[in-house]
Amino acid sequence: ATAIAAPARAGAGNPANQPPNVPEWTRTLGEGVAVRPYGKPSKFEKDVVRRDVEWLTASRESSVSFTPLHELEGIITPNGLCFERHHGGVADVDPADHRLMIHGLVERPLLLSLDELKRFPRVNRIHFMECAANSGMEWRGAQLNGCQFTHGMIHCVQYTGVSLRTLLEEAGVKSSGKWLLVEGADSAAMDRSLPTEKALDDCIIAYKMNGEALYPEQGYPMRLVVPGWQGNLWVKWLRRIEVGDQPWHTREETSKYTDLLPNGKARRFTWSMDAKSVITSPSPQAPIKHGKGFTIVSGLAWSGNGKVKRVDVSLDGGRNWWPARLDGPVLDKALTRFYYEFDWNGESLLLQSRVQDETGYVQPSKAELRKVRGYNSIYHNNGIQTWHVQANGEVENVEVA
Amino acid sequence: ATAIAAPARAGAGNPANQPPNVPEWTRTLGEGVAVRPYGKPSKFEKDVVRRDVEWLTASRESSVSFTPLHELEGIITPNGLCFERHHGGVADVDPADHRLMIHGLVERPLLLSLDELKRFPRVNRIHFMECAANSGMEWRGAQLNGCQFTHGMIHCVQYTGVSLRTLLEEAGVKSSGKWLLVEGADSAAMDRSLPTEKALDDCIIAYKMNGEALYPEQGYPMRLVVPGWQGNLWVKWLRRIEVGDQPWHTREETSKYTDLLPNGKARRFTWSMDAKSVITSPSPQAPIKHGKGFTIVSGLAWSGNGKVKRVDVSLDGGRNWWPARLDGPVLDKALTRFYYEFDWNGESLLLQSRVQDETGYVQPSKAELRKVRGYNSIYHNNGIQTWHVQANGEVENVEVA
Amino acid sequence: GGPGEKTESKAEAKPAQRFNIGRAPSAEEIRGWDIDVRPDGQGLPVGKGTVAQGEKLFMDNCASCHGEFGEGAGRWPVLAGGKGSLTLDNPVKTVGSYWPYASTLFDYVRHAMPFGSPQSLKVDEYYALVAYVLYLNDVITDQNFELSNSNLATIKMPNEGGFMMDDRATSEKAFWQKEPCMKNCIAPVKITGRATAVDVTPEDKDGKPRGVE
Amino acid sequence: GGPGEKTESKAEAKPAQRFNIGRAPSAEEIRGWDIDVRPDGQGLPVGKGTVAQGEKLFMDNCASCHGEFGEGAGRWPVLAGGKGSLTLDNPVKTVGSYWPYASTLFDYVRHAMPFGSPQSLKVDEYYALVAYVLYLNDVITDQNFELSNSNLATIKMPNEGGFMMDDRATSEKAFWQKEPCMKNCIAPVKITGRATAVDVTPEDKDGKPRGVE
Ligand code: HEC
Ligand code: HEC
Ligand SMILES: [Ca+2]
Ligand SMILES: [Ca+2]
Ligand SMILES: [Ca+2]
Ligand SMILES: [Ca+2]
Ligand SMILES: [Ca+2]
Ligand SMILES: [Ca+2]
Ligand SMILES: [Co+2]
Ligand SMILES: [Co+2]
Repeated sequence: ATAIAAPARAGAGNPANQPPNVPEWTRTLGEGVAVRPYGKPSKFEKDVVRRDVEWLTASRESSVSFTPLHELEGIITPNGLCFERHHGGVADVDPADHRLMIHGLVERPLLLSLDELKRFPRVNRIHFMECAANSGMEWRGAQLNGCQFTHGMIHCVQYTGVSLRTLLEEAGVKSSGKWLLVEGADSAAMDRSLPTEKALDDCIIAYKMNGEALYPEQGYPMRLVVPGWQGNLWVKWLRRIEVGDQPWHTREETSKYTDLLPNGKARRFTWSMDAKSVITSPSPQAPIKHGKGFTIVSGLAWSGNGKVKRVDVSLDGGRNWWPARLDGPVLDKALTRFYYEFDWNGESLLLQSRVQDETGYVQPSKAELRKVRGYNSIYHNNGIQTWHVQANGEVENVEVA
Repeated sequence: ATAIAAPARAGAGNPANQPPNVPEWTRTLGEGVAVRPYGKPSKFEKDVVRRDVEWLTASRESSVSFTPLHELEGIITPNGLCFERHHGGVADVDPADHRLMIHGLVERPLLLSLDELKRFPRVNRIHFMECAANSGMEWRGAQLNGCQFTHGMIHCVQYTGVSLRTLLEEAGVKSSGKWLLVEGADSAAMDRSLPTEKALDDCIIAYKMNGEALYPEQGYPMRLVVPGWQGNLWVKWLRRIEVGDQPWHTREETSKYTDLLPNGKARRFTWSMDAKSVITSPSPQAPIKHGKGFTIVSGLAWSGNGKVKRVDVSLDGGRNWWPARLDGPVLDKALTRFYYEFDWNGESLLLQSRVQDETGYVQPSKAELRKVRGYNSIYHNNGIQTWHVQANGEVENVEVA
Repeated sequence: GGPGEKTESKAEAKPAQRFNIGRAPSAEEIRGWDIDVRPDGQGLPVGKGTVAQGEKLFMDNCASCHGEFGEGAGRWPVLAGGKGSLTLDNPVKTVGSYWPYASTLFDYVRHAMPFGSPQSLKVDEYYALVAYVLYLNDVITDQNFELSNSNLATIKMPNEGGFMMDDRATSEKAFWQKEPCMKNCIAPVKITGRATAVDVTPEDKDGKPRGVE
Repeated sequence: GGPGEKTESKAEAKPAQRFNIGRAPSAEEIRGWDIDVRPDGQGLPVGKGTVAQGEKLFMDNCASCHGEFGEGAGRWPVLAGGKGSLTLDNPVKTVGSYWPYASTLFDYVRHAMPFGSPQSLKVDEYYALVAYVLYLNDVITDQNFELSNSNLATIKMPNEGGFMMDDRATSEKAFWQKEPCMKNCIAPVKITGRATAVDVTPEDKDGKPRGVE
């Protein structure tokens, strides 16, 4: 056997459980089947959790928790780790009493129970869902040290539900019906206006995510799925759809989710999520612990306008770029995993990723973005993220110029 | 508003939470963000769990629990509901002490920690994993009344890991190395022989499923993924790979996982899983509760030999067939969701589904299968399943001729 | 159709109802849930309330979070002020400085406030509260003003003209490119800011950002 | 290579080691874990044990589950008997009636038995136990026979010739078809068996199969 140099490993562990010894979990029986009828992660993964930033909000009921992107791989987010954004806490809805009402400019108003919704033809789609405020704390400069906090308001699951088009055809939208009001049953009774055109295109009323019932914090028993558009529109605990001839200009599309420009004017109805990408590892919460040598850059790219076409990675803060490898399915309006593999010489790096989507849109640098949008947009910050990899492998969120 | 006939619903629920009233979950705040750092299903879904069949085995540590297919949709199985099959219980492995050893007919034996495994280039793939004994209790006739029990030894997740080829190239398999022994670190120390040809083709050493770390019962911290081949080969808690020039003929490929034919001879190394399908709803655990009218037949199809090409559904026990609609991504060696929608006139049905895969293989009837394999194969029962839908909507597992 | 008879495909489907699933809600059921309000006044329930009435209600139900003058207590939202701040470094976006329509205020407050007990007040009380918040924002200046379903839609908000439709497709056209630049795209860069200097990331006991193994 | 220098693609890669990750296990580390045994005897550890020695060990460590004669207690596995049953309605597949190689018995018992404390016995004890199980199966007939690393691979099992390689691709060729039959494929069918008649499905209190809502 050829001896291979062993890189220093943090902590020697328990030699009694390492070769040549037979570890304790081999010498004894483990837990039997169905002891956990519904499984959960290993106790050694207890740090892989959603986290909030306490100073962001006055109360946890109107707040956000972030997906630990730095710990995840592939493109599917497990249901237990999908970020949360509530305006009145997690509605604990009894599906037996929940109803979906469709009324307004329709021929046949409808009242549906969950069981009845499930009787309509089903569709299954894998889509990302991003809060328009994702990365919103980073407009003025590097603030939060970890991609969980800078980019963790995104998840991607397979939804099963009914095409909203099917329900609108069942109800019979009148020709004057150009807008929908979609409203939740939570304590904020979140309401938003949605153009009929999008509603008839690809929206879904979902009741399953990753195969099983929606988790309560994701809108159990039913939520709206608006592929490629800002998460705020994906109304959870959906209880009502009213068809009208004009938008409502609700609080969530006026006071919030409008993008203030330097000239004091604000863009409204900025629904679609621009193409964006982020390196999830290495990143501040996922430093390089192996020293120099072969190194994997793993990241996520997505676009609200279609499929990811390519991703490039820079090691020098955006001066030179190298094509990344896309791996796993590249799906429409879904997270796409990319990798860039290289030999790290142990010197400091300024890591960046840049996506181009199938429409040709190229993710802009933060400087390019700020030139158009200023510093007070709050929403839609899709600028290129820079991670500073230090010689010791630690990583920090930085701004470069 | 046009009045639409309302089908009788089981239980009126609590009118105080139904329109025109404002339900209690709208009138009060729910739980805040990160109160559950790792989420879980609604309390109203507590029956959606893995179940075992006590009389099947002497102990829960060498036993099986079944995925509740009748409650699931789409093609992704949530990690908490992936069926379990253990031979010595769930090894509770500390990843800091776990090691993967590669030795035998290789140029450079390797000992890898989990952190080191994660340094190799990563691949992401969505694959089904089926136990060769799935439906094994049904060879002699309809036995178990529910697709959870007849077909629930299957799941489908996205895996992230290292191509086994990458590791074998790193170790340098000698030209005489034609077989691998793959072995687990659990109390059964499960070992199996795997031909190098398959190992170099599409196998993965996975450490993530659906984005997060493998659950303990699925082999945390690492397992083998052998796309399209019987689940028994997908060694969990993988600790060792030895390269040799001959197969080992271990207990799991001689005493078990060999298929006894009527002439007393047994097929060995029946690795690949034949194309198969099952209707998950309606099914005995998921009766039709809405009475006659528009009805959805939902099911799963898969093939260990490639992609699903088509699925047909019969309402009369296999005499006449109607094409089903495939929905969601149709991926190689992955579960594929199909639907058949029809107007049920309330008469009894003999429901069947039949898949054809891209190799042209057509799922056989149970009679056709038994003609070749007899009744004592135990494994690889991919015969067409019949559900008898009764006029009252109840469904039972039956045999027809 | 019976078993064996396939449902018509979407293309052949008649425009009329196809599934016969669910039922029509009654007028009363719709009325109970249909609480939204539009800028043109559509949806406003019959009712009224004065600024003065609103002031008392606000002190009792809202001021604990939003402050007596809508200035916001602690981190709870600010409701008034910020006029002329939209082009400044730190814009203060309030009902008066930012919101384009008075209807939004009625719609939102009745949907979601008081936080934790929404829809708990009477319609007249919501009119009074909205009148008071508009008063705090100098949109209404008369303490005796009575806001009602007949005049709410006529109230003109200061920043109504401050909004434009999403124009990214044209104003940001430069972001669409044929081939992204790969070599020597910009001059060499230096670090100009660090999250660690701002130091607001939640930390574990070890002083590292939360979630670092 | 340094930053900016891409790793060679797979096609260009040299056959030699490419990643330099991990280390080589020591000979001792391999020895500790490398416990598998092949039909040709490869992997057999040095050791020996007689049927008589095995009998005592079996009574102490195995009989509680497998029965004193390998007949199996309760639902625990049967280890002996079943000879000639492979073509019967209910084949009994045991070490003697079914297993093709003696090596498998050594490999498995040392890997996994006694259930719950595998690898807890000495190598000589595993030889003795294997000898006894073979004796129970009439593969060994002499009580004084001593099984060892030098003779285990020479033991011929009764059913060694009972296995054939997977031949589904040829023997089940009929299952590959161009177009599956769609109309009048078979004569009308009737129900010939019901799971409810067998009545072995786990049930909830309501008497319905578990999991019915
Ligand atoms: C217990 C604290 C609390 C009380 C009491 C309360 N609010 Fe609020 N209010 C909030 C919170 C939190 C939000 C933000 C909710 C969100 O993010 O969706 C809010 C938001 C608002 C907004 C929107 C602010 C914006 O800029 O979008 C208005 C207007 C408002 N409240 C008015 C009222 C009125 C009127 C009352 C009394 C009837 C009231 N609030 C009582 C906590 C409170
Ligand atoms: C506490 C119960 C228990 C004890 C004690 C026990 N076994 Fe087992 N044995 C089992 C179980 C359970 C299995 C099946 C495990 C599985 O399914 O993988 C098994 C399987 C076997 C098999 C394989 C049977 C087959 O048909 O594949 C052999 C051989 C065996 N045991 C031998 C032994 C020997 C020798 C001992 C004592 C050294 C022993 N067992 C002690 C429970 C036990
Ligand atoms: Ca309305
Ligand atoms: Ca600090
Ligand atoms: Ca920490
Ligand atoms: Ca060996
Ligand atoms: Ca019974
Ligand atoms: Ca039940
Ligand atoms: Co929001
Ligand atoms: Co097994």
